[in-house]
Amino acid sequence: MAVFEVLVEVTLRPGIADPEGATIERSLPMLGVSGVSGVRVGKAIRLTVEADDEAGARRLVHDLCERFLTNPVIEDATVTVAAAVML
Amino acid sequence: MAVFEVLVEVTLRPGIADPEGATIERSLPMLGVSGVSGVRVGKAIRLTVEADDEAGARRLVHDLCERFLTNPVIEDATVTVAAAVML
Amino acid sequence: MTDRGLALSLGLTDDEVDRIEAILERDANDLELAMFSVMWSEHCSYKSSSIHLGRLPTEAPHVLVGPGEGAGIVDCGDGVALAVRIESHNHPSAIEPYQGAATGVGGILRDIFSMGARPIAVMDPLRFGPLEDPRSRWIAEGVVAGISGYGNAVGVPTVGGELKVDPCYAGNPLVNVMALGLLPVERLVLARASGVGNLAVLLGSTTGRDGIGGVSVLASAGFSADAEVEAAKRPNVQVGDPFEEKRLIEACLELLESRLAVGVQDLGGAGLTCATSETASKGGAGMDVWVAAVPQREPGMTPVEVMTSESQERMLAIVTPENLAAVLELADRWDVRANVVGEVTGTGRLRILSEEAGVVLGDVPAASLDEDKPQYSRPRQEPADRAERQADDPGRLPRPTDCGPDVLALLADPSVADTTWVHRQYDSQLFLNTVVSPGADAAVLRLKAPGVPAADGSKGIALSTDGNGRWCSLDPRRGTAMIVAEAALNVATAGARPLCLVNNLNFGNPEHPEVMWQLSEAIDGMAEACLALDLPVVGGNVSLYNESQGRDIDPSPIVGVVGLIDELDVPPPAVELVDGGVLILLGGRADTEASLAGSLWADLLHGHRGGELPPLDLARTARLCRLLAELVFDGLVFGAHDVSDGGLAVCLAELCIAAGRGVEVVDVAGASALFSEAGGRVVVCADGDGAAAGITRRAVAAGIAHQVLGSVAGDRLAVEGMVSVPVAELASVWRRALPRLMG
Amino acid sequence: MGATVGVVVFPGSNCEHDVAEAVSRLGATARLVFHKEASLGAVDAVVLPGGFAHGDALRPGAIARFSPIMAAVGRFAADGGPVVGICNGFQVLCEAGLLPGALQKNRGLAFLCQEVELATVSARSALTAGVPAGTRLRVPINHFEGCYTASAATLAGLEAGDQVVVRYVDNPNGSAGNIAGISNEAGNVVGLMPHPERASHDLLGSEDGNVLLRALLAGTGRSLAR
Ligand SMILES: Nc1ncnc2c1ncn2[C@@H]1O[C@H](COP(=O)(O)OP(=O)(O)O)[C@@H](O)[C@H]1O
Ligand SMILES: [Mg+2]
Repeated sequence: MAVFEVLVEVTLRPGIADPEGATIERSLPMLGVSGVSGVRVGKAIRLTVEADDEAGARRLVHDLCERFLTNPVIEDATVTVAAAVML
Repeated sequence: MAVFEVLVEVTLRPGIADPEGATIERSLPMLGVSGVSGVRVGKAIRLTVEADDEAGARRLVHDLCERFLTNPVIEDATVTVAAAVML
Repeated sequence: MTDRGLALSLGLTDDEVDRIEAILERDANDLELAMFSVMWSEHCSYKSSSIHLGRLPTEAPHVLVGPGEGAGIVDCGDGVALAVRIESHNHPSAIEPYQGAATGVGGILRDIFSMGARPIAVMDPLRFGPLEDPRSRWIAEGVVAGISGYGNAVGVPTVGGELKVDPCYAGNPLVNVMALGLLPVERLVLARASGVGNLAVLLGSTTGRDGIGGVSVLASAGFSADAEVEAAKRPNVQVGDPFEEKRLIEACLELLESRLAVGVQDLGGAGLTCATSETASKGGAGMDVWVAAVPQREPGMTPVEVMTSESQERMLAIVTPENLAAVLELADRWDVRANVVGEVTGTGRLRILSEEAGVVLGDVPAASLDEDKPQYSRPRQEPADRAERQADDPGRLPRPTDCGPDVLALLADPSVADTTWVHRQYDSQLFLNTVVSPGADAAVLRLKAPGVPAADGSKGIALSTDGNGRWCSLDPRRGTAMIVAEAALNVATAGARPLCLVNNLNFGNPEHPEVMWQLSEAIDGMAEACLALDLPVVGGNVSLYNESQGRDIDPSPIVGVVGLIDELDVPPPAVELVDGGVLILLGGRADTEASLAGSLWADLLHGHRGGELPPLDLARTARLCRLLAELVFDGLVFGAHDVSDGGLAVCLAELCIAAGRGVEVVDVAGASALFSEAGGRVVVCADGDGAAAGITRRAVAAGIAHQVLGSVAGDRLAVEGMVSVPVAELASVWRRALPRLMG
Repeated sequence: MGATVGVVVFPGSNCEHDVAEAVSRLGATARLVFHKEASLGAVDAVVLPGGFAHGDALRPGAIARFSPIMAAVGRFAADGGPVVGICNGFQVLCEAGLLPGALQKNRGLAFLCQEVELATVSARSALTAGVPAGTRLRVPINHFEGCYTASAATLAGLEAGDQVVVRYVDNPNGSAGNIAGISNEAGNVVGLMPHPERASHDLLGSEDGNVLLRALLAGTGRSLAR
């Protein structure tokens, strides 16, 4: 048994409008910031997962992403296993 | 001059309550999911930054986080430079 | 040995520590010091203001519960009562606008439903610095978003408020929140811990390190220029959870409805310390609290942290052992955490134990925290420059011949401009009660609520919040009387009779004698106005230390007035004009010169703030309120708007804009009459000369000065010899101002 | 005897009493059904009311779709029973897959509480049966996440299948195709962002919402006969 620190990055699918990102980008000039583009705002969800091994942790989190953490109509997810602590 | 793909993860500072994360965690049993804890919800902001070098890109983004992307009173930001394309 | 260094850092004075040692008849340990420091903080103890608050009239036959409890409660008849309360969350909102405002809403709602009342409405008087300044804009955006985000999600409509802007609020915005609740009279419960052996059940969120010492550090001190000092306050920021609060509302109301709780008390400022000591001392009992039994969000929390944490969305219920199982089951149904954290004792002492039957960590007389609070008669002094300022009358200011441009400038001021940008972000309609939405003089609601069958919606209530720092900075006494009069008139224009008033006294640093003088004067002005207008004060809040970089805010009392409409079967007159309508000014005349002192015109267009406020005849205003309510009841009024910021000019312009119709007004004696903000005046619209004659006849009979101003005609605001501006132009300036500022 | 409308109460729902009041004024009986129930009981129609079910955590409706009662709602819908999701209820139905598409944040990134003008489109849905297409209605909206989004194929399918129920006359939130409400293919499951119950009494400024609620109640007769 081990404990895994997992980061799920939920992003809007390509082609889905991102008003938040657009708003940030639009306000950058006012802040005197230039050279920044392609702003997209997503979610960073951190979880601690108990599983036998990393593969097991990934399976669990992928299932969670499909059923719950993302809405497939508009979102994708990227899963990163940050750290692992053996028990 | 180069172009950098940057990921800013905005998280609530340690000790600041995360009601959304807590609600998600409390709902997991209803989904038949166990072994998941410590759910924290933050933002994942992706940007494309033009700068002379990675250090410059970081400076720019850190400044942006301080002044605009976060409220340092409750939020921390972690900046990761994902990829770089030389021009 | 009592650690006086610690005491000092907790905001306790040496005298206060002596007092504590006298009460304990021994040295105080650190936990006890921490508990006294939060309970004796300005925010919780009112130690600077309480000796003055006693001068406010609080009695009336229909007042069931006056100031001092969670909320004031007034009888509306038919076995239905209204719970009313106002609170401020100024300092937290300056640091984290969204969460500061959100937790402000959450906190006051707990005061309402802890009394067994279903929260039915919120109003939010707001004060910000100039919105051209990015920081003030950031604060305004965050505050409005926070009220929207919390209020909408918790399921309580925000039906009105105020938005005013002045440089004095740039470093210290004001976020006041007024809340109303409805309850069957027989459900009325006061937070009492009686019955030795009864259990203290903590409901809701876990307890974390957030908000430690919030009341003492944050709410009871000003903002300094020192970044270090400011940074030290940061851990205080709390995050609101409207979803937890929504479940708490449902669970607590079910608890009280089913008589499963002896009493319920909210955890607000000073957290568990306040809730346990107040319930115990009010019940004439004692209480043991078991620290380890309190569900904690973070590992390794100390007893001090547990006892003073201000984690949000927590309630304390006093429950008999027989009912415990039922209470836990009810809480579980709503997924509300519930833990027994202590029990009521007969000792009269509040004892903090490590765990049930554990080591005693602190032991103080419960009443001492609550009832033995220090009271200060702080030095008061009239500002040195007062006479000079009063002598400097704006009458000398240059008067324009064409007043049109000035009217447009006033309409573009955020304190006058259309506030749709704000209240469109609020759910103002939940419960199907909102008959008059934000945008009118007063919000009007049908009197009914889920779980209160006796209230069938045939009656109504009218609400208005008002404040005016510009008036009060010239003369806190008369200025405060004027805002009470304005709120009462706003409610009367909806056809309501006065029921009660709540007030929030937002002032600067009480250690400045001028500020204490302002506070005392304002209280006297409020008392005079409330007596004259039959408005019992059923609740209030005092927010001091509103200062930044050593500058106190203008004295900014804010009042909320509630009126009762006995039969609400047709919508009351709005800010409206009807074709062929005749305009009548009630409460004064405009054909003679008037004082411009305290007017927005003098301030905005000439940066002038001097002179003596126009006199206010309170007795006449009381008669006017009664007359208005009668005229509305008799269906004679087809539109109404009170004269306030911007004077008659803005009042007429807002009527034109709302109606999309023009007016032709005559006999206005120059700019002073057009822009004067003399109080106690209303413009009403009658449908034709006959009706107008009827109204003026009754005004004469009631001994109320009045003047027929002109008629509804054309598509311009036309004031003979002074103003001629197309209504369309007025409207676009008025509507665009705030959206443009907020970007 | 009038129809019985089951109004589902999730933790965080807040329009359940309003819906109950509105349908009761039209002669129906409202029964509140708690989300932890496994069955709807004997009801002729189901309404998922507005509010913030489960605090809208993660996404509006993301958790609510897993509430025990939703299995029963799914069966009721599959049997052709009329199911209407209002505002948050619409979001729940989309998350539950009972309706296509998703609701994103309003384009203006602000919560909007205001009256809007609607035009009915389909005349066969549970909420618009018998209401002539193009009927104009003044009904309030009250949401932050009401921008209807779906793939081009889904949108085309909705239009082709007469599944668009109401459109905004003046689009307040950026919804694709000005869509304010849609139905499933059969038309018995409807979701819309505007709140008909808030336009159900003359003192509230509009009674146009009753047009939709009446159609719903009238339809229950048919679905009972089914
Ligand atoms: N912060 C706010 N929240 C909600 N409604 C507001 C707010 N500020 C102003 N309003 C609404 O805008 C209208 C005009 O406000 P105000 O000019 O202060 O009214 P009055 O001067 O008659 O008291 C009122 O109906 C008020 O409820
Ligand atoms: Mg007014």
